[in-house]
Amino acid sequence: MTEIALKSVQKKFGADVYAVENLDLIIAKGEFLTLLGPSGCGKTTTLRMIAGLETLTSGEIHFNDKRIDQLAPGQRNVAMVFQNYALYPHLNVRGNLEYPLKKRGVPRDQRQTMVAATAKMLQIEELLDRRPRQLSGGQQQRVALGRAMIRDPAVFLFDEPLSNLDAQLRATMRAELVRLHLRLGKTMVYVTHDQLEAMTMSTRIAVMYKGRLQQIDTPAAIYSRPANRFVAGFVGTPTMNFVEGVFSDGASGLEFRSTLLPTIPVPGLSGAKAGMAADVGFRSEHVVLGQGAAQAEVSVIEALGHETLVLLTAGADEIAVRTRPDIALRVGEKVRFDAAIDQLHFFAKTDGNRIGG
Amino acid sequence: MKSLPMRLAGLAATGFTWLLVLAVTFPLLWMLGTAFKRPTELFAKPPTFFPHAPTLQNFVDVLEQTKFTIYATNSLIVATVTTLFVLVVATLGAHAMVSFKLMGRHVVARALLLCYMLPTTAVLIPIYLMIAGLGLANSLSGLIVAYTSLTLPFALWLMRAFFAGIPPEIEAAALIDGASRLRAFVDVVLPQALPGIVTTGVFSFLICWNEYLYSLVMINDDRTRTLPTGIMGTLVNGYAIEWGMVMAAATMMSVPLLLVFLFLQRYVVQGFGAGAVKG
Amino acid sequence: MLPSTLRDQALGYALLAPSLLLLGGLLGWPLIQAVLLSFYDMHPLTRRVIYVGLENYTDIFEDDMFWRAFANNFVWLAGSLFLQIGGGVVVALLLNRTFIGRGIARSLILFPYLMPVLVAALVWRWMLDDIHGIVNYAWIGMGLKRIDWLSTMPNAMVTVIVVGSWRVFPFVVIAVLARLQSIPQQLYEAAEVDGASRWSQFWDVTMPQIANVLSVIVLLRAIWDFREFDLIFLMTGGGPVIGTTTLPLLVYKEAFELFKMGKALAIAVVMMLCMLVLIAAYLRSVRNAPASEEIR
Amino acid sequence: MPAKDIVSPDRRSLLKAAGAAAALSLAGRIPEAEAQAPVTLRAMTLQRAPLQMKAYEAMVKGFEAVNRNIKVEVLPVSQTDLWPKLAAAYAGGDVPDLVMQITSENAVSLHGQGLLQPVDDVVRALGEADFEPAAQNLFKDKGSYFAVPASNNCVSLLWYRKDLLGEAGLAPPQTWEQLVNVARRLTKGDKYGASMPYGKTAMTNSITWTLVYQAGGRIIAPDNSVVFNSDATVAVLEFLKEMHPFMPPGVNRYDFSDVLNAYVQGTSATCMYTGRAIVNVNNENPSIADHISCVPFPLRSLDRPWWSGAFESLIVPKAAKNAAAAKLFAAWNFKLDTYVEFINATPGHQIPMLKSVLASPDYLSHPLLVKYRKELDVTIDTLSKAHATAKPDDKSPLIVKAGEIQNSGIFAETIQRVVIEGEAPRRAAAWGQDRIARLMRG
Repeated sequence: MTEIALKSVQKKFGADVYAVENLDLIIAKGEFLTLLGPSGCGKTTTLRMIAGLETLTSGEIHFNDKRIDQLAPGQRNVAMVFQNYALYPHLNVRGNLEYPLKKRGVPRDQRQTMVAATAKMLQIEELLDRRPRQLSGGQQQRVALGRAMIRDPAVFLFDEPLSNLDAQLRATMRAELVRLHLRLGKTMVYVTHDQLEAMTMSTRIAVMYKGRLQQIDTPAAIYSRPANRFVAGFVGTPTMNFVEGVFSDGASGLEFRSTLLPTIPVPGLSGAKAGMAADVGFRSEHVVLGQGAAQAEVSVIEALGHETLVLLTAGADEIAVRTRPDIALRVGEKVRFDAAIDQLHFFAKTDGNRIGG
Repeated sequence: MKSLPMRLAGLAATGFTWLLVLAVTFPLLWMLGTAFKRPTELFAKPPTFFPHAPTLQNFVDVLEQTKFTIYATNSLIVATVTTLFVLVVATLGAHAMVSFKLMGRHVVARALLLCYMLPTTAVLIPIYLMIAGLGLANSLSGLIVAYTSLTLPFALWLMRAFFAGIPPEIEAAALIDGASRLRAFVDVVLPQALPGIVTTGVFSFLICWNEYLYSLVMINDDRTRTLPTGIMGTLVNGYAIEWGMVMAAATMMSVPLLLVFLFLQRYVVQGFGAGAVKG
Repeated sequence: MLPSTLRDQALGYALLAPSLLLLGGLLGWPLIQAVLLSFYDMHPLTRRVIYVGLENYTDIFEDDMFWRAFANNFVWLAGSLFLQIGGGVVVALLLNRTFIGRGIARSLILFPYLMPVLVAALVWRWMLDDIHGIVNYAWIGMGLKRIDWLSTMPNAMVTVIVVGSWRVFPFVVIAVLARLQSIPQQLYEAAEVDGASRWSQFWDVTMPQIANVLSVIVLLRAIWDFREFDLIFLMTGGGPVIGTTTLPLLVYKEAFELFKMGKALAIAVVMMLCMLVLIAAYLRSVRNAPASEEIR
Repeated sequence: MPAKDIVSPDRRSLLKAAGAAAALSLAGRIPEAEAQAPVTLRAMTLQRAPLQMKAYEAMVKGFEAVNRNIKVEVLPVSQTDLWPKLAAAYAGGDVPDLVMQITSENAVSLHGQGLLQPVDDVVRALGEADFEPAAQNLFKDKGSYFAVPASNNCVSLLWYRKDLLGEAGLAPPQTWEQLVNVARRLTKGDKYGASMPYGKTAMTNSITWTLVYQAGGRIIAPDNSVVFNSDATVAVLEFLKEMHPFMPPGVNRYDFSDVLNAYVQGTSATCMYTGRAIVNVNNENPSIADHISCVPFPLRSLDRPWWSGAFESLIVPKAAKNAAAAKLFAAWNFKLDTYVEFINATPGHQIPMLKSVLASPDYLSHPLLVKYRKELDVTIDTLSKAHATAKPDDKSPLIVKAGEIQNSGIFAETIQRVVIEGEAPRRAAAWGQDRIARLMRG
């Protein structure tokens, strides 16, 4: 089992464009770590640096205690599954599976047993003689996985491997990848911009934005305690609601005042002080309709069956609300609402960082 | 079901298309027809389209009275050697330009474009001086050098477009699977580039096969002449143009090429679309 | 052992080196020489070389032959472009329809492009032969007056333009056809639902879709046609008088018929400058074309 | 090399060429080393019809059999390509060792640039006195020969159809005026009265001299000034323009082959050409073989006769790498059997420049020459009065840029300006004058 350590890794393109800036990251042995972020955030570059497909501008990468950032990709004992699968179009499935073994000098008969075993495991035995272009997306995906697994690498790297599949297949493959991780117990690094994938599969998630690591934690912690406004806004559907306001001193200590919400007392919120501008954030499931001081107009109602999403408008602010499906509302109706006071997150206006614990 | 006027219009368009296609190919057909005609029929009024009494005499005459076979052999040697040489060089070069992040590769790309578009006539004289300086004037090797200068920029250009169209992940996958860069190139990039290589080869062969100016200026010796200057020198700038023989020679010079093309058409058309236009 | 990055770079340069060396040696160096020698008076037989400064340049600019050739070059260019692009687009549109024998038609239409220039020139000279040519026979058969296709003006220019365009228009056909095939059918369906006529479907749907490809083709063809030598030389030799003498033919004439190598090279240098303008335009259009990120 | 090695038992080969070659080598002109080392001799030729090439093959075979260390490569070049080829060859330092059958204008120009070696030894070994006087006069500059006269041909002939002229009651023309009349009378529908070159071609360029001289003009005066713009030139242009409607429609592009073809195919009733008409008619259109004949090309005025000969010669460039071997082969060119075979590869076209050969039965016994003896005599007679364009009379100095002028295409362009573009002859002549003057300066 391999621990991956990135130490002050930087990647510059051109003179001063940082794709990855000063990244310190430890990926524990056997962990399924997801690099999550919008496109262009540096997550793929990071993955490619681990693979050896991109050079580092500065910094070091270690596998366990061995520095590997100067090694050629083939010498790092990693396997990678690409977004477009990158199967060798001129080789059939067997040839694709065999290729990494050949490059490692595995003898022929041994190769054949390994191919058979892998094909069996992934249920692609009947496809062995086909060319990649004769396969469906899901089948190609399995072959790509097989090619990665077959030589028992120390580390698996996934670069958005599910994004070319349709929704149903994606769900199946997610489960399958989780099972695979459990069975193999290998260190896996997974890149995606899809938070659902990140939340469902990962041991931990590292959220990246603009080349920087924003937060690294378990999926639950990322969701419930986002480290900054970016993470808070990026993770979760619908997006967390934000309302602008200012801290000020009130009768019972520090309070947060906004135009929309009633004054929120926040005594003892560490890092906050009077006069500081901030956003208060709260998730849609933590809004209660029909009570409270805040008022807004219903603008959209989306009935999803098991629940209903309601979009409220109040001036420039929009508030998303998740509610029971049996609620009776009409568009244009004014409603009262309230946000659960213990589920509020405050983010400084200046740097977007979380205020308080 | 389409309405009758619509179907009639479609039929008319089809007819027009075929008329146009036949008009465009007419010179080729006329060449073939002439090549098989006897001298008397050649000047017959009204002219005949299909030879009444087809004869191979023109072909025999060309082969016996001129050094056609020698010219053809020379053309074949020059075109083949140049094409193979240029393909090797350009394949390596284009791969380096596309999949290695080399410093100055953009400058190289610009310079390449410039070379690609230089007027041949401008460098003809200095290139000739240089080839003569190497002691290669009047030889097939000299022509190979000259034709390399004609085809290499073109080949690099086309090939670069082809290589750029190969998903880089395929090479990356091979690298991760344990191949060296060179190995990955041979194992997975080259097979993908094959249509491009074939297309480039066909076109570079065509350029060499057709070239007139360099061959005219550089080659004095009848035994080292290529087809265009050979035919021009013996059959056209001779003391009498015998059109039957000229067309027979023209047929022998072009028809094998057309057949090869038909065989490789799938690749070549792909090449037009992908590389040639994308620039 | 070298770090892998450096090794990679070294390998990259090694792969590129043969190309660079050959380009430099076979084109770069001759190019420099061409420019240098354009400041000399050079006689090819005696190999006498005298520095004359800008004299070759002032000479050509004062010479009406040069300006005639210059003008001819642009007439040839404009005519050829117009014919081959127009014809190419029309044929591409026709071949894009579904019809009987489409595959064969698509192959046949390519043949002129694959005909060696010499063969093309000879076949046409034969067809245009004054007495026995099929063209005049048909022409007179239609009750028209016999025409001297190649040795009076403007006939000669028109003829070489037609033959030149005939030879290369398949290039335009293929490129445009490839683009046409990638136009989503929905666009036409949408236009039809909106009640657009065939004609406005062409202008509002097809043209915008092929505009990018067309602009690149136009420039590419412009650059190639600008320097065309073989076809014109073989068809007319630049005549009648200097009616079809374009700059490349003038270069040949000055260098190899009049033995003014320096002057010939000066003309070649001027030609190259014209080409540079075209190339710059080409680069700009390629940069603007979204389909291609080749040159940046 | 002992002389007896060269002399074959064949009677004809006992003649002078072999002797001359022997004399050359015996005179120690070939250094020992060169004689030993194998040498490839590159000999360019401007006569390259298939039968001529065959004759060369035989000539080379005989030569190589005797000179075992010399290999000869014959490089055929067309008149049109000669100048570019020479330019390229010289520029590239790849000069042929010997140029055979080069026309006089080109030989004179190369000599004028100081590019030729003297060949007195070859001429003397062959016997100076045996050459036609005009040739001796032409190729001897400052007491030394710069070219070996090889053969002559006469473009200054008018071939006509006896049958057609007879039917129309016309006599063969002697003056331009009569020629215009004949041409006009014989032009009907698809048949034309005459065939002369109007193309941007070697033939148009080369006959212009003749017409200008016939009209009493010159192109270069004895003082080396350009005098192209003259009444004579204007007269020539007007004559050509007047003739133009009586020629086949494609005449604006005609070169040597086209001019003759029109006559051979029966399209034109007359044509300006050399004796090659004999062999071409007999090969390609025997149906008119009994109806052809020729006269000296009509004059502008009968009191000013002027006809041209091509005066083809052999030259050895200074830059030749194997000059000694080249001279040896030059002399071998005149070995009677192969010389006659070469000359008679195109019977009537090439006329020997050696008096002895001209009179020899080996030459005259060719069946076509027997059949067309009258036409051959016209040719020989015209040539005996003919001059080279580069030296219009015996007293004039050589026009040392004759080749450049002829190959520049200025003549053809001047003619085309008048005939095709309708420019006034005077203006066209002035244009030509200006162009030639520029050329002379360069």
